Amino acid sequence: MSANLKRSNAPIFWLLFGAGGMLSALLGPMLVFITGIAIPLGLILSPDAMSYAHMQAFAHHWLGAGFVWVIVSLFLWHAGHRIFHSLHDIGIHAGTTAKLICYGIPLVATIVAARAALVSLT
Amino acid sequence: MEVFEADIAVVGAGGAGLRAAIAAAETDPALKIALISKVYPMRSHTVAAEGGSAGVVQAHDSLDHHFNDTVGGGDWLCEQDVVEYFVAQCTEEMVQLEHWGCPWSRKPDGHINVRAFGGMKIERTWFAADKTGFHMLHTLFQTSIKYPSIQRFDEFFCVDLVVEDGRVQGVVVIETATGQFTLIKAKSVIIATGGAGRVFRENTNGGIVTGDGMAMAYRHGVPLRDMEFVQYHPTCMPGTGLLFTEACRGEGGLLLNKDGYRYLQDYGLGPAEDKPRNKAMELGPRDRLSQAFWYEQQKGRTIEGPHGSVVHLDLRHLGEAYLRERLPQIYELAEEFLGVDPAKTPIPVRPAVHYTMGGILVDGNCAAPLAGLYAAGECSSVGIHGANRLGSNSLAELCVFGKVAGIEAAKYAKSVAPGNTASLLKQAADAQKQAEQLVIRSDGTERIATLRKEMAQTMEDGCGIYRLGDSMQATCNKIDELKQRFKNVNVEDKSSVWNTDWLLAIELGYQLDVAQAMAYSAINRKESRGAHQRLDGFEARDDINFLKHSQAHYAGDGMPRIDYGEVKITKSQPGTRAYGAAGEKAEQERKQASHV
Amino acid sequence: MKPRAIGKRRPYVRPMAGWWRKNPYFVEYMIHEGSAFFVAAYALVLLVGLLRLSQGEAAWNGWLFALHSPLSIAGHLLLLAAMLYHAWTWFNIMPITLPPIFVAGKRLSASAITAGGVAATVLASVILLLVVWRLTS
Amino acid sequence: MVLPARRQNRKESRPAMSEIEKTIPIEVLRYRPEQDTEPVLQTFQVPFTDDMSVLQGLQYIKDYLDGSLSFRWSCRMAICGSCGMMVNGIPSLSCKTFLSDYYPAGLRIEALAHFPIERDLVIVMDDFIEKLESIKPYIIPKTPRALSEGEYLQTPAERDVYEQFSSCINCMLCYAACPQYGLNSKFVGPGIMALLHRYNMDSRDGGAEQRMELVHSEDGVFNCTAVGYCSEVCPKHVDPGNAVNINKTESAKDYFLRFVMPKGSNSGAAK
Repeated sequence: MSANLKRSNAPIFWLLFGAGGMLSALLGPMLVFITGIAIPLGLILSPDAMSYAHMQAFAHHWLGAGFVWVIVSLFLWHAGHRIFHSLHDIGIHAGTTAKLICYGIPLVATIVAARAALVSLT
Repeated sequence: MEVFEADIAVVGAGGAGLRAAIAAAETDPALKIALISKVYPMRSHTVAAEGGSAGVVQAHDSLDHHFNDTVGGGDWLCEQDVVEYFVAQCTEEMVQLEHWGCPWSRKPDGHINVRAFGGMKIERTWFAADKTGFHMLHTLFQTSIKYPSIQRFDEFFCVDLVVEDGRVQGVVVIETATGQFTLIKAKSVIIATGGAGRVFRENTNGGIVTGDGMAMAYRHGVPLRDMEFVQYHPTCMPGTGLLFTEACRGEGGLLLNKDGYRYLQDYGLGPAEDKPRNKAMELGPRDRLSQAFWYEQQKGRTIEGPHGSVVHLDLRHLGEAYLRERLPQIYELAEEFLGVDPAKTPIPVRPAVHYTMGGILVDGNCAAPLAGLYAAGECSSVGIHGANRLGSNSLAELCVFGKVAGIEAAKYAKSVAPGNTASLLKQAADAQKQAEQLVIRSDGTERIATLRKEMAQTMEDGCGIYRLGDSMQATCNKIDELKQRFKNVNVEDKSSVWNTDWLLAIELGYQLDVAQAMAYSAINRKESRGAHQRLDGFEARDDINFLKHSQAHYAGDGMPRIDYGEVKITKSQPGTRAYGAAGEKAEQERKQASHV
Repeated sequence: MKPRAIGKRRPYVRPMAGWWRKNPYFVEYMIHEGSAFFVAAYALVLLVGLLRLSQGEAAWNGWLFALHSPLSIAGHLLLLAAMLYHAWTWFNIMPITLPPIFVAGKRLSASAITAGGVAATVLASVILLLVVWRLTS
Repeated sequence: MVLPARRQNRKESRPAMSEIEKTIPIEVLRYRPEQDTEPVLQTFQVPFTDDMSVLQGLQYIKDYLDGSLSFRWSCRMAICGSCGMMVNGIPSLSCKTFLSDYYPAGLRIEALAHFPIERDLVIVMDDFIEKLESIKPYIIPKTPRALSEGEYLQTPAERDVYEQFSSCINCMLCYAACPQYGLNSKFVGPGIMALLHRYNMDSRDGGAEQRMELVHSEDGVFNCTAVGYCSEVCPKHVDPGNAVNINKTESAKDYFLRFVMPKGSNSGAAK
């Protein structure tokens, strides 16, 4: 065996994947329920819970803006990493294109979300 | 033919072979060691040993006790000087294994734990749950990887030794993956190929335990010593013969007949007490327990099953938690192979062939009469087991004498000059031709499986727990006949890559020679001792005529020549071999007598 | 170990194509890996919302209006199912990923770890709902 | 999974021993490199009794139907690790898989997945052995100790930490269950990681740092996608998937902490 002992950079992506996976397992179902089902249908929460005023107030605080930014980016890092491996699983191996798409989208989304969150903050 | 130049060739990479290779490598890292095995080392049958390995550790124990248990257990057919060396080395070897990483079971204070074993006066059996052999083998194998001078030949099948100028100078091997032959030149050769239990029908042994090394040495004129002593383990799975370790009884398991009665008390092993008492009842030696089973069967007090009569090994009172901790493998074997939950139901067991006490004749330095040849482990007869081996002495043996063999073979290798490659190659070519003949010929009519089955059956019939002159004679005749028929054996597979049919045929040849040595040694021993018990007028031990080692000499197509060697007695004169209360009384008397 | 001679050997390497269809365990694995698409889809929905929010009230209301469409609600029901499935499979594999956890000297069983994960999700969901309810009422 | 349930049924429904002799079709994937260009299936009708293992079925074929069938086996009791093969697509030890569980439909036996087939049911295991040799699978003493000093002290609790991983019998079922190994055989794989972890976790050992290089590497643990089937098929409850995944965490910790902590101070990371 010619072991390739070059250090893997995977821990960066693996940590992002793991954090996103854990976060989406803990909060994903309820978030989807709140934003996509409960509020539009007026279940439990008031229908204007996501009114512009509410949301602006929410995003105006660094905690609110940060929360959305973390959710959006980590969910995408999680998904990108998993999809990258699934491509390998079905026989599309670690090409540059696959890498660019799977990790490029989360990267771009992280930046875009950060910018949007910052805009909302001010 | 390819030639590989080694200083030492070790044939067999089980516990003894690995220990020998490591010892040789540590003796002198400049020595090139070829470690040859027909299977990957971790498949070797050491892996299946369950209960434990002996080594005196407790303050109230002593080397003398271990010595006396071993010599008495062997019915005084032991080389006492060798036993003395053995018991003195066991503990250090167990510590050595510990330092190499063996996961011995521990006491709460972190020291290693020991358990009781059959025939042992005081608890001195080191154990790693009930997978002791497995852990020892993997520890030795993985440790051997540390030594760059050990060059392994995994899945290389040894077909012959090459002998020239009166000394062994190498071995001829087949690479299983290609069918190609290699001559491994070596200045000394260590045989560590294990036992030959597969010559019997119902046995605890793996398929690879076919006596290869014994037969190879035997064919080159090295006597096989004490081959009539074949151990029946009393607690095995009906049908397959798979082993339920003696540790089951060491931990408190009971043997019951069909009436739920602890029948061992009827055979001089009592009295029956609730707690296990060393050297009594279920903790008696294996030969006595197997013999007691036989009598129970005669009396119709065993339980009839589809694979013959059984008795019950009862572990229920130990409880599931304790069993899972101490005997996890036994628990799973019972569940998976028999559908029995041992915490709820007794396990059906019967005796099966387990161990060959005899083997290649070697002295206390593991040296065979053929210069340059060494042997260690079950294939050898270094003289510590006598007529019956005590449980947990064999794992200790392979460490102690594996090491001795490695050191002695290294010494010898450094003392002699390399052999002449050209003439060795000529011998190797002959061996190749003979082996290939089995495949090349197309007129064979005898099926390997049929011959093997008939051999195993006749060995069981004639050389079982109890033996009769007539049936032993029938077995001798049958083996002679099978050896003739073997000349006409048919190897169906004519290919080169992984031709196991061919290797099975070669193994069968080995087995027939070993079986013949066993049967002829047995019929010639006209007494009863240890594992050799006769019912035809030779029921008693006869120290005047048979306190001797039998030695079987190979005679080609003819019947082996049997002669006898002296037994080395140093400090333990042959006495009455008694267990239970009778044993304790006898010991008292011996003590008093020696004080006078 | 001695390098093997080639001789007549011709080791056959089996193709991997379609490996995951050959065993129900692998089919399930591929399906739960596929939950990543749903996680990504939801993240993109939120990302668009965040962008819209930063673009002012009209943009935000447009996004909010879209969320009310039956198609969106149906889509979110699907997302919810996928998220729940993701959460379940995430915790189901968690016993393999965590170092052994000992409670009162006994090793926590795999099912206890999974149950713990599920309980954590339930708890986190309740808290999240309460927080949102507090913030918006 | 299908198998454990089946095993359980077996325990209850199987009669203690054999009854009448029945016959079961066994389909075997044959590959004889000197005559076959690729593997082919061959069916044998094998008489069996209810207590017969799949291995005993194969032995029957070899003994009485076709002597040219090749397969590895030895101990018959699930400890030597020789007889791993695919039984109806599931990596199994043939010695503890029973024919009666497949009656009357029959069963298909193939060489262990993800390894090259040498011949019939025999796979080439050089890669596994080379990996085993590469991980320093022996104690590198933390504190050297002379034999005369006796054994290292190790409490039952300290032993428990690594004991499970030391139970690996090298049967390689976990490799046949690992698609990531099948897709990329450079991946160190589950069983070998279990052994590596076994030594790293041993209180007597101080060699963790030397072994972690492979763990951190591109052939190391991050090839694993936590499929988990390796641990599912392990016949000895070793949980190799756990060994791999614990080391992902260890490796990730080291990846970031090495910048914070100078080399050497982190050697006990795996402990």
